[in-house]
Amino acid sequence: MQPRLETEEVIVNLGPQHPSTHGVFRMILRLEHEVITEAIPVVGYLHRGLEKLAEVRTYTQIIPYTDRLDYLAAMLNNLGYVQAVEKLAGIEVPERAEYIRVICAELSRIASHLLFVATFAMDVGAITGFMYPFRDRERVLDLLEMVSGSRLTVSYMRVGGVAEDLPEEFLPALKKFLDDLPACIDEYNGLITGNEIFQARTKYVGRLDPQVAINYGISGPVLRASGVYYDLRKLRPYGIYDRFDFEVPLGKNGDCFDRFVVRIKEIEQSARIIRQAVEQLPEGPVMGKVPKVLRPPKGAEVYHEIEGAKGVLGYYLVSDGSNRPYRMHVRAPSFINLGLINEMVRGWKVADVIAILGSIDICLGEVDR
Amino acid sequence: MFGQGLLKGLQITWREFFNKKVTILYPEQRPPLPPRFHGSFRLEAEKCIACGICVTACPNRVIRLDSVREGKKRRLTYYVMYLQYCLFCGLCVESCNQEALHFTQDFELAQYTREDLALVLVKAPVVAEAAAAAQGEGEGA
Amino acid sequence: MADSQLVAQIKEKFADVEVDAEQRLVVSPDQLPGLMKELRDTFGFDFLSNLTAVDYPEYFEVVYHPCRIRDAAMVTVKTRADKKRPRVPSVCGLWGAANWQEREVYDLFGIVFEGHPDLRRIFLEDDFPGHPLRKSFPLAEQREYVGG
Amino acid sequence: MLENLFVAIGDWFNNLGARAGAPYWGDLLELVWILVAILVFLGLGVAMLVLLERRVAAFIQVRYGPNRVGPQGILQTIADMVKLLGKEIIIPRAADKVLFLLAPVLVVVPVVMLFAVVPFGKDMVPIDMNIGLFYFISVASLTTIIVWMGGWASNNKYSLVGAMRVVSQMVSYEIPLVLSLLGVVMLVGSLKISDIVRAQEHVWFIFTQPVAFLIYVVAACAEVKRVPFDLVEGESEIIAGPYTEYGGMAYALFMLAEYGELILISALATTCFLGGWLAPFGLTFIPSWVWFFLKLNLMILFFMWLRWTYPRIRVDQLMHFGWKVLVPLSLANIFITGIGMYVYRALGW
Repeated sequence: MQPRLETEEVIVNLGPQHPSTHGVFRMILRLEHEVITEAIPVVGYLHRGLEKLAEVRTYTQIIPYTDRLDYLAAMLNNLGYVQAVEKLAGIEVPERAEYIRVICAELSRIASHLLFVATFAMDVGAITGFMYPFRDRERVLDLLEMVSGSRLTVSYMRVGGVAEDLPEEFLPALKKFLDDLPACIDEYNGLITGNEIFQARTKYVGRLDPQVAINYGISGPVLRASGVYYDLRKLRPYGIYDRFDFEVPLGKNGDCFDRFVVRIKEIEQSARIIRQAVEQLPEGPVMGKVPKVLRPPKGAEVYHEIEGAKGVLGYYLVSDGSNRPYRMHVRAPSFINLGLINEMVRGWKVADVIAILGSIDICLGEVDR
Repeated sequence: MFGQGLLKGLQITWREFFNKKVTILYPEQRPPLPPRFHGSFRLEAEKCIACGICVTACPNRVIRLDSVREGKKRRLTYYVMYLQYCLFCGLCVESCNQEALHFTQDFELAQYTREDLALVLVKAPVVAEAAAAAQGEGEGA
Repeated sequence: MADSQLVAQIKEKFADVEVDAEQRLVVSPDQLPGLMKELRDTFGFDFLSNLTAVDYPEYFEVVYHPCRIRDAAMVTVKTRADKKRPRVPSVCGLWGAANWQEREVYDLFGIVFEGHPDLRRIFLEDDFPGHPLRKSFPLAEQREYVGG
Repeated sequence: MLENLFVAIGDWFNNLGARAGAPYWGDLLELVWILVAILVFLGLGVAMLVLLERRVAAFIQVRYGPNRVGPQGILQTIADMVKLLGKEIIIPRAADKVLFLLAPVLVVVPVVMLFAVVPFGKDMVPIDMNIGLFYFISVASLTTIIVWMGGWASNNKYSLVGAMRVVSQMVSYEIPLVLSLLGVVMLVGSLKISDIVRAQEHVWFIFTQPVAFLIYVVAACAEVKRVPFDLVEGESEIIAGPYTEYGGMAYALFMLAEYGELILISALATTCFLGGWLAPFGLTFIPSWVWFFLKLNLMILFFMWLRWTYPRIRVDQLMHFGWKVLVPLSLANIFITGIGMYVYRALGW
């Protein structure tokens, strides 16, 4: 019997300071010459104790903190939090504010997905594939800056409406961006999706079985790429999402390639929603009747979920009658999507670990809170 | 056939090679900023009634102000913002009823020392402060 | 949240489950595994969306939000653990999603989940004194509170 | 006059020695002149290439690239050199000190040695050995061991993985490279570099051996560790592979070697497939070495264009593609060339 070559396992530290871990995230990889036998994720480097801090801040003062959760799609975090507080305190939001919120939220989703397209292309090695989506994301950030004053940490939404109305130059700039978007998407498909080397690196890599995904609470594009139809904007519509018609793209075999393609299709769908929202945008106030000092009823409790950029983003708020929440918990999609990384990565090579981790598209601000 | 995607990629990069560049040569060319840009801060001292609403509105306790009572009105003598804690969220500007606090378009806020980060917007000269207690004439810049 | 007809079905199957004003199921820790298994297998709640805890003055309350992928129906299940020895049976066996979320609740609240495959702290370092999200944990103010 | 400018200077040095009654010294002077010319060409070439690469990359990525240091950024590489000179070479604690420091020094040696057979212009081949191509291939594979030595000595897991990848990649892509050149050599019948160039008088080998040219380009890309085969230095996977622990001039030397190799394989491509210094369509009023320089840069720009378009291939796919696709393809090419030549001869051309 040919003596088996005695190979000794190598333990490699991937991160926390590593070019492709999308933030301060570390994985201890147990390698047998390039093949992973075990991956132990280590999180907590960016833990800022948001949930403890929220207990000593008023409801309005928490809004800027929610930007820092998934800092790539701040508008969506704001939307989730603000709608949760409105449910808690029973506050009406005027029509125009609802439409402005949908426009800004979907813009934020497009920005987050564009960044995913860029960083995933770079994880797989296409440096130029990183630049083009980033160039187009700049235009979205300019739009958000026009509306809220800052590019990423927008803090634009308020309980009961939005901080300020849309400036006049916003809508023409938005229309121009929406008209140029299809050409940009064709460019990504041409340069990245259609590229045989990219397909060789991502097709059938890191396949995620739908049942396992549901059991592990995976949500968002990662779940839809495995073919599971679960999008809160359709199944449990919040705000005015039931007034727009758009499709929910699904993948077939839940590999890195499908996760990439699903997100590109979602960009198109978000643009479609924005177009419809701009058409139906009514006139009117952007701020509802909100008491000067917001005091939800004692013992009131709410758990409100929206479809964030990375998945189901939930806010659990408990009120003790004061102007500060008794307890605030954030159901962060990146944190839960990361729970399955060990099983997804086992048996693949180092290069695939980077691709699989990139395809889940985590944001460490949300993971560590 | 196999190379079709590869050739398409080359074709795109060839076209982009000749496209207009999007980057701005920063120090010479300035980025175009929207009117609502959250940059640094400026305070119209005469409008400010030193009520301290902005101090409580701020999530990170960035603002600190002192004032001296003159008759029934209060006069602002000292107003500083510790920008290292500032979130640039605009809650303070929004909460000011007198609309004295505004954002500016200046985004170059980096400093060499931590002390310089503190943005002192109003600082009444100490001498005037002592005299002011007596009869309250004009305050400092 | 969940339609009352669904909650009613669960009620008659599980006698001593309290149903409070907003159709929330409150159950004792030892009843929890049975109810959860029932929810997942017969009622089809295959997606545990959220699992968190709240530190009330008299007890710790662990809150679960299982959902149904089919129609995104959601139910709130609560269980109470006493303050001195907070112990709640783990639901890791039913949903993989609970694994990390229970570790987070253990890390920040100190509630022990019996039967959890690998109950370690997830955010803080292992020798961190105390559990920060408890109301008893002091919120250290390193900068003195200034102004108004 | 411009045509054999360099050859004339060489001869002048030679007669200088001969007139002074010491022909031996004349030859030595000529050789020293050739060595100086090569080193200047290498030094300037690499400096310009680094800047060219960053500018080409920038222009493809819709941005400007370095344009501050000197007019249009010309002096950027010099600025980099000065910076790198200033940086300290940190030796990791448990590294094998001798090997660690030896690797960067040794890595430049094969690169400079290879320039001995590059045909810069008409009878401007520094040393025109009759086994020129064979010499080129054998010395080119020396860099593998040296880079591996560097990776092994820096005692860092990422470097080790990178070093292992270097060995596996370079060795397995050496074979298709050699086999594709074999096709050319069969047509020429000799390994002498000047013969190869002269044989392309009427038609360049890129037209008679298109498949060999394709295989050569792909294999050369892997030899020089450039995308889509830059696994050795896969930034997003293993940081900088064997170069991770190197800083300062040590890193600069590795970069010098990498860009030197890029010049060399482009030079080999022009010699074997694009007719070396032969002027296309008989435009001989432009000196031959200018033609060589133009074709060389054409190939270099092509490699850069590839680098800034494609993602990176995975290790096992690299092996699969190398052994199961390129090697059989190049063997088939040799087989067909053989039949072609036989038919040629049979028809009496």
